[in-house]
Amino acid sequence: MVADPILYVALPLLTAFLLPIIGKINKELIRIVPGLLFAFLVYNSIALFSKVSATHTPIIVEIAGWAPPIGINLVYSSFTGFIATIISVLALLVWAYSYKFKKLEFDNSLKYFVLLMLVTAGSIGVILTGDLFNQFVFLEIVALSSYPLVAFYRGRNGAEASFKYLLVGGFASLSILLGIVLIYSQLGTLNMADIAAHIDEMPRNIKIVSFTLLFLGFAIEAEMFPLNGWAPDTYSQAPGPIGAVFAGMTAKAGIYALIRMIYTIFDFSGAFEILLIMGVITLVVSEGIALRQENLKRMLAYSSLGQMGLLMIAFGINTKTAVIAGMLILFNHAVIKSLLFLSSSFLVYNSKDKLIKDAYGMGKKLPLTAILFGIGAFAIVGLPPFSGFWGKLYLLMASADANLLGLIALILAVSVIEIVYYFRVVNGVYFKKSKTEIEVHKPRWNASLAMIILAAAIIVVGIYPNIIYDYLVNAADTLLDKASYISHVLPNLASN
Amino acid sequence: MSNIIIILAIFGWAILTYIAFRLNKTLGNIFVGLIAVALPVYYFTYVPEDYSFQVMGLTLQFGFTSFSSLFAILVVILGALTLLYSIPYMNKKDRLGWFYLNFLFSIGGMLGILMSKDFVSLFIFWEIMTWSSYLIVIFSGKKVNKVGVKYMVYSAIGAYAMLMAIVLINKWSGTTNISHFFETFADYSNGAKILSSLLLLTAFAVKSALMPLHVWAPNAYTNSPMSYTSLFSGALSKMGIYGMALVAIMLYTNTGMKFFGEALAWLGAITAVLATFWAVFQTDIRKLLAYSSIGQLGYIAVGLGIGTELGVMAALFLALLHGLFKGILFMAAGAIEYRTGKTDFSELRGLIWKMPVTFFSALVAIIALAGMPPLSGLISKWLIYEALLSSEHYFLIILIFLSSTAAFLYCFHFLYGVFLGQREDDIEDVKEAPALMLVPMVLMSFGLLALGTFPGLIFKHISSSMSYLGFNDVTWEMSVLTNEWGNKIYLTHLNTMFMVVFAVFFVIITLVARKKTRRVGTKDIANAGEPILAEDNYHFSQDFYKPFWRVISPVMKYRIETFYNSFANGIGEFFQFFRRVYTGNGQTYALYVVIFLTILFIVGATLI
Amino acid sequence: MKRIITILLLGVTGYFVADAVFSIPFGVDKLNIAKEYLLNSPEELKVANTVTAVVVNFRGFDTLGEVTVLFLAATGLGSILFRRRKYHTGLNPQREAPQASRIVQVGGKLLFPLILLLGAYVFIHGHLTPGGGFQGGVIIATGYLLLLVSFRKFAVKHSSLTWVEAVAGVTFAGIGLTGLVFGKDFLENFLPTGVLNSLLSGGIVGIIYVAVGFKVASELTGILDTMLSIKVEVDEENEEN
Amino acid sequence: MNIFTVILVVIGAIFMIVAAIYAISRKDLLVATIATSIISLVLSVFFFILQAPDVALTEATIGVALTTIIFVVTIRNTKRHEEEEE
Amino acid sequence: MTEELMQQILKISFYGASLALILIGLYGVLTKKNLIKILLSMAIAESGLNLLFVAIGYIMNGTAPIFSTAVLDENNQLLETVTMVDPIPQALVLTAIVIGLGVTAVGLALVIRLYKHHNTINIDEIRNLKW
Repeated sequence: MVADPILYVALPLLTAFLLPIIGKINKELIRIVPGLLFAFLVYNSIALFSKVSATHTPIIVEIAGWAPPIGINLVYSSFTGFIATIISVLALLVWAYSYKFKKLEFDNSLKYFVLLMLVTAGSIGVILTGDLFNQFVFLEIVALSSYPLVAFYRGRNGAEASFKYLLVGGFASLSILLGIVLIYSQLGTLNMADIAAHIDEMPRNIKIVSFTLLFLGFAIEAEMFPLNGWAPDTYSQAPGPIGAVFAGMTAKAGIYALIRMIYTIFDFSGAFEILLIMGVITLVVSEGIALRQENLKRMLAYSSLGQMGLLMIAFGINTKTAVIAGMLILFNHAVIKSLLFLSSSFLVYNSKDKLIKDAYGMGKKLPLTAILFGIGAFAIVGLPPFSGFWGKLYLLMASADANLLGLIALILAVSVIEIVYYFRVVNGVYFKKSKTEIEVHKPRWNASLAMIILAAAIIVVGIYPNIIYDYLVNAADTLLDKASYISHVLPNLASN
Repeated sequence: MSNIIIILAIFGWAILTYIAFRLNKTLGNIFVGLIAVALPVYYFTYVPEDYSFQVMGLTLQFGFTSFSSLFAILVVILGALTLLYSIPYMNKKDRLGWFYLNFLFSIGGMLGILMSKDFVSLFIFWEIMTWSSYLIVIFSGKKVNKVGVKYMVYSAIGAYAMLMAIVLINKWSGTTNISHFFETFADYSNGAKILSSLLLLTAFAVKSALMPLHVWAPNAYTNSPMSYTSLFSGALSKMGIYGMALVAIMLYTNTGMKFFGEALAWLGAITAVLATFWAVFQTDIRKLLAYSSIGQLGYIAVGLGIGTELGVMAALFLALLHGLFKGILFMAAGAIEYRTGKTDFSELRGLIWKMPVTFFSALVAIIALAGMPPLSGLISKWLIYEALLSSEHYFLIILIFLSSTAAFLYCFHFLYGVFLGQREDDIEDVKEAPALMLVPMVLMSFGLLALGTFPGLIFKHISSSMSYLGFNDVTWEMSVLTNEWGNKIYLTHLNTMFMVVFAVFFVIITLVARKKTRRVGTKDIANAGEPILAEDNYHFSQDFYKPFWRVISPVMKYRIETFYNSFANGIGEFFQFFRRVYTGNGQTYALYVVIFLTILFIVGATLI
Repeated sequence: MKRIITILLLGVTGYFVADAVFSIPFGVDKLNIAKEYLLNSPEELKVANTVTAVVVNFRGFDTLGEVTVLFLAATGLGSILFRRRKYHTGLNPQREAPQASRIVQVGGKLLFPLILLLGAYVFIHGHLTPGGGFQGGVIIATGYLLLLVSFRKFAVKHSSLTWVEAVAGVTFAGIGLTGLVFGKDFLENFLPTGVLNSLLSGGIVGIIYVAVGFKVASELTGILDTMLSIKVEVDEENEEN
Repeated sequence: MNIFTVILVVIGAIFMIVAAIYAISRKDLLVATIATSIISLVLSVFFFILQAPDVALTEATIGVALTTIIFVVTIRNTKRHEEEEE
Repeated sequence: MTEELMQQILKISFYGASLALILIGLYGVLTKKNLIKILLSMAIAESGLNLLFVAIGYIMNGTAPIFSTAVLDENNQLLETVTMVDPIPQALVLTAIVIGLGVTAVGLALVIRLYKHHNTINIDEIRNLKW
């Protein structure tokens, strides 16, 4: 079978276009075909990623036969491939989970799966592409598929959340586009490697302004405080599995764009400090606010924002250890937060307001879901032997190496806050009596399977992290080596 | 390899036990019994071997040291006995698989801690121990947030202090290896020395419930099933002592760091005094024992803190002893709870004839705790006093003396309140606890007796761990105590003498007093014609030490817990207020974007 | 107060952006990559309209994304506005609204084929003259808009829209993937390029742009149809969440 | 590029800004929408002047026609007038 | 009027107009309470951005980047006198306009649903989700 990075984007789009017709053949196919597609993407990831890990050279895909910087190119390196793999596996699991998650009519399931495929394709596109404007287009695909997904259910305030997202997302796209315009006006190119190679030719004032604008735009997608007002709303109003999609995919796309810009495209050293400081603020504010949330999904959303802050801190420290920590946290966040979102939506399945107290007593009624939620909670606060621990340990080690003692103390203090609110929920789920009688909805076997796979990943990586360690190191090396990125994408640049 | 295998085997067995309990209760109990037997057998027969491997670029090293095997003996013995004890004790409860899963995980965690030769694996097992014990603390489902989360939060504060220390040590020493840390510690800058030892001390102080970080302990000890509390208080809290002793080495070897030792000793003494006072006024057996535990751990901290050879030896000895006698006492409390369903002093009395074996074990443990001959408590007290005297900590002696005296009060309260006095009707048909519960208690009380006469049995181990800690080998004799002025006390003689006196006294008392007693009902008290009201103090267990309470209550009303609570509330309230940043208005969010952009422009223009 | 703050903030940001923007020279030759495009478009691809060459070939990936955005907008619109369509059929109050005037109706009928023709011309000649798939598609959509506005009873057949949409989209992505089959890159030209400035020049560029035209036309018609057939009064169905 | 174009551009630019301010400040949403569509119209002319016929065509069809139409439809379905602000 | 002066005037007009549109649009987004007005303002800001992009690609006295017969000699070579403007911004703006349309359409659909749900389109009154 063929494996090509282009298929990450081309096939989901093709399938999305085809799906309405496929639905006319057999109605069940609209659910099955996306699954086949996601399974293929996972195969694609494994095939490509093992190749990249073995050779340590990125796969550069030219599109339309034009070598970069003329044409658009995709860069499948150890770094981007790692994230793409996470996303594709997550997409498969989310698909398995959402298969008949709710009883939806034909039209709605069709739309749901089309949107799911496109949000996946968009996120992977953002990560793989080597072209700044193309990244913008993919970000728009991600955004435009997120808006309807957030507003998917009518009984919730989805439209409100979606509109907020659209409003802030509009700022993001304006800002990114303006930044691209400024860069293009100076360098006449849109290829990231080309821009990176010539960034010092840009006048200082334009460089600063374009950097700031791009930073703002990507930071909105990466859910940096104070730009993340929309995020808790969207997480809490979207269908359950979509929370996992947002945490695991779209937020990853945003943070990827941000770090790619800071690490590769621009050469501002101060940018790392800004990222670090904003990460700290995001972390503290989000976790603090999560402390007294009454809405379960909102609490998870704020916690997710906190994790994004942690991610920003990791990438803001800018050392190899820190980048490894960042990759690990990225992995953890994708897996653990997805597990939490997926399991929590069964805990509060039939509750209207998704309050924490509606999940009380579910430990007895939904034992499997509750224990999976518990594993997620244990993992996210960083208790060994779950995978969350290694991310935290590495982040702390990186901060120690960078002499950021205060940061260590802060991260740990925030972890204590995390313990308080997560354990409160876990205790409630197991030991409190539910006051209101809410009908319990048992997860179907496919949903359980998806959650169990996530939990297994958490435990396996937690016990034996060496399983991904080499990939993380490769990814970190790839991200930090700006020169090799440029030389791989533009092999002729050095000779010219 | 064999080292880490034992831990993995325990974890694996834990999961098997869980599955077994899901299938069949009897099968599960058999599994528990098997591991309880296998654990000591395996531990005392296997050949220690070091093992290390790479995880995430960090080297994890395992292997017992002479020091850690001292604690491992305690963990293995106490773990096996509590497991045996648990089988009948927990039999009527639900979710047994879950209970034993966590029970075995915490035993495995403790052994893991003792096996770890580097800080990262120490931390991993520390956390495994913490969360498994947390899951048992909330096992009963009562007060899960108030007690459970509080325990977890304090543990987390401790654990995270350790984590911070670990990453800093990794930076300063280059590795996380524990002995390498000790070797390089001398090269640290002063700030680094102070910071790392402070953090590590905090970490271990939390687990060993040293004031002011003890707040979690009384409730956590009370809330978990008694069979686990024996292990919790007996062995798990000793992990804090283990770590503290490790850290203390650096403090001793560095003259500039003496201050920490002093502070530790003082904190220990204060803990001993206050916790003992608190224990005196408890009306619940479990609470009493919990506070008593904290007090005893305070003693140990004193010994470690003064840091002389004798002090450390005393501390280690007491640590082991405390594991035994507190294990017995919590088991006894559990047995009483198992048979009567009651733990409050006002509802219990006169169980001596109903539960004689329990009484015997508890008596032995109490005597050991109070530090009277013929039991080993005497030796530990002796050692501590001598250590304090020889290192000229006179004020600490006063504190320790005060606390020892007060300890007699609660010892008496416990014995009298539970076993002596007259039975109520509702506990008239109480039977002795099941044999499987008695066996561990009796075994341990024999152990205490043996150690009381022949402390040399364990001093062999202690002296080899002392040499690991950097002291010279301690000279010891099998059953002779010596002080630095050359006096010798032959314990066998002393104990025989004591036994004889006691036996004679007992016979005389029995003969003389037996005839004169007249049995009356418990409600039959002289009240001079006044009707007894509910608020009247008509039961001896009520306000047992009221006069004493009057004296010290002004001091006791300041509780550090209130301060912590208001601090936590303050944080909560602050963020509650801060939540209003998320106004819910999309336009405000858009405005934040522009504000952020403006700031970024200004910052970018000036800084970048 | 809020306005003043807003103006102040926008003033500061505007100052920085303006400072950057006005330092860009206007009207001077700043071409870099574009030179390659201007060179290769007529030489290699034989596409006269360089913008089309850029849109469809050099940066065809963007266009695929762009088409997807439109597809998403149509899908999203349907998802956001329409639920439980089967309960709504025949209940649309707009259908009972008065008809448009006779003049509009006749004019609409007359103009519609012309508009279709214009649209088709625009996208078929996309590689030769200004315009192309997008513009042509939008023109066709406006033709349908005319009909939708003039005739209240006029309804676009959704199934045929779906077919057009799907076939056009699949053509685009499929042509791209065919390149892979021929051992070339995604979206790389595999057809003979023909002669510059003739209708059949440009290889796959023309085909793709026609597909884009159909796609855009069907998506936009779908969007317009959805928007125009919203019921004004719908009581919020509180469906399960 | 001759002088007349320049004058046209200047006038167009001013007109556009005025139209934008008008569109923002009018309470009647329909009028505001029409004003926006006029901006698009001028923009389309600008694109033509800037030698971008493709963009001009797109802006003329999308900006002037389609965007306006969907705005009008939305206004029809909601409220025509912006509420008075307090 | 000299070429340079014309260039300057054009620069100020185009750049100024586009910046003004962007800022006016943003002002509208930030201060207007009506959801439709907000989307309208956003569309205006986008228009300004598009204008800016195309203006940057312009070259004085250039022609549209179309190799029509008018600009080619008999050998299909570009005439010496012709300079073409930058095609890239035009292509990108094409994309941006379509994306803008998509976003606006989705936004308006959301407005309609919000109106049905809340019976208002005042952004201050749509605050069910907060804190």
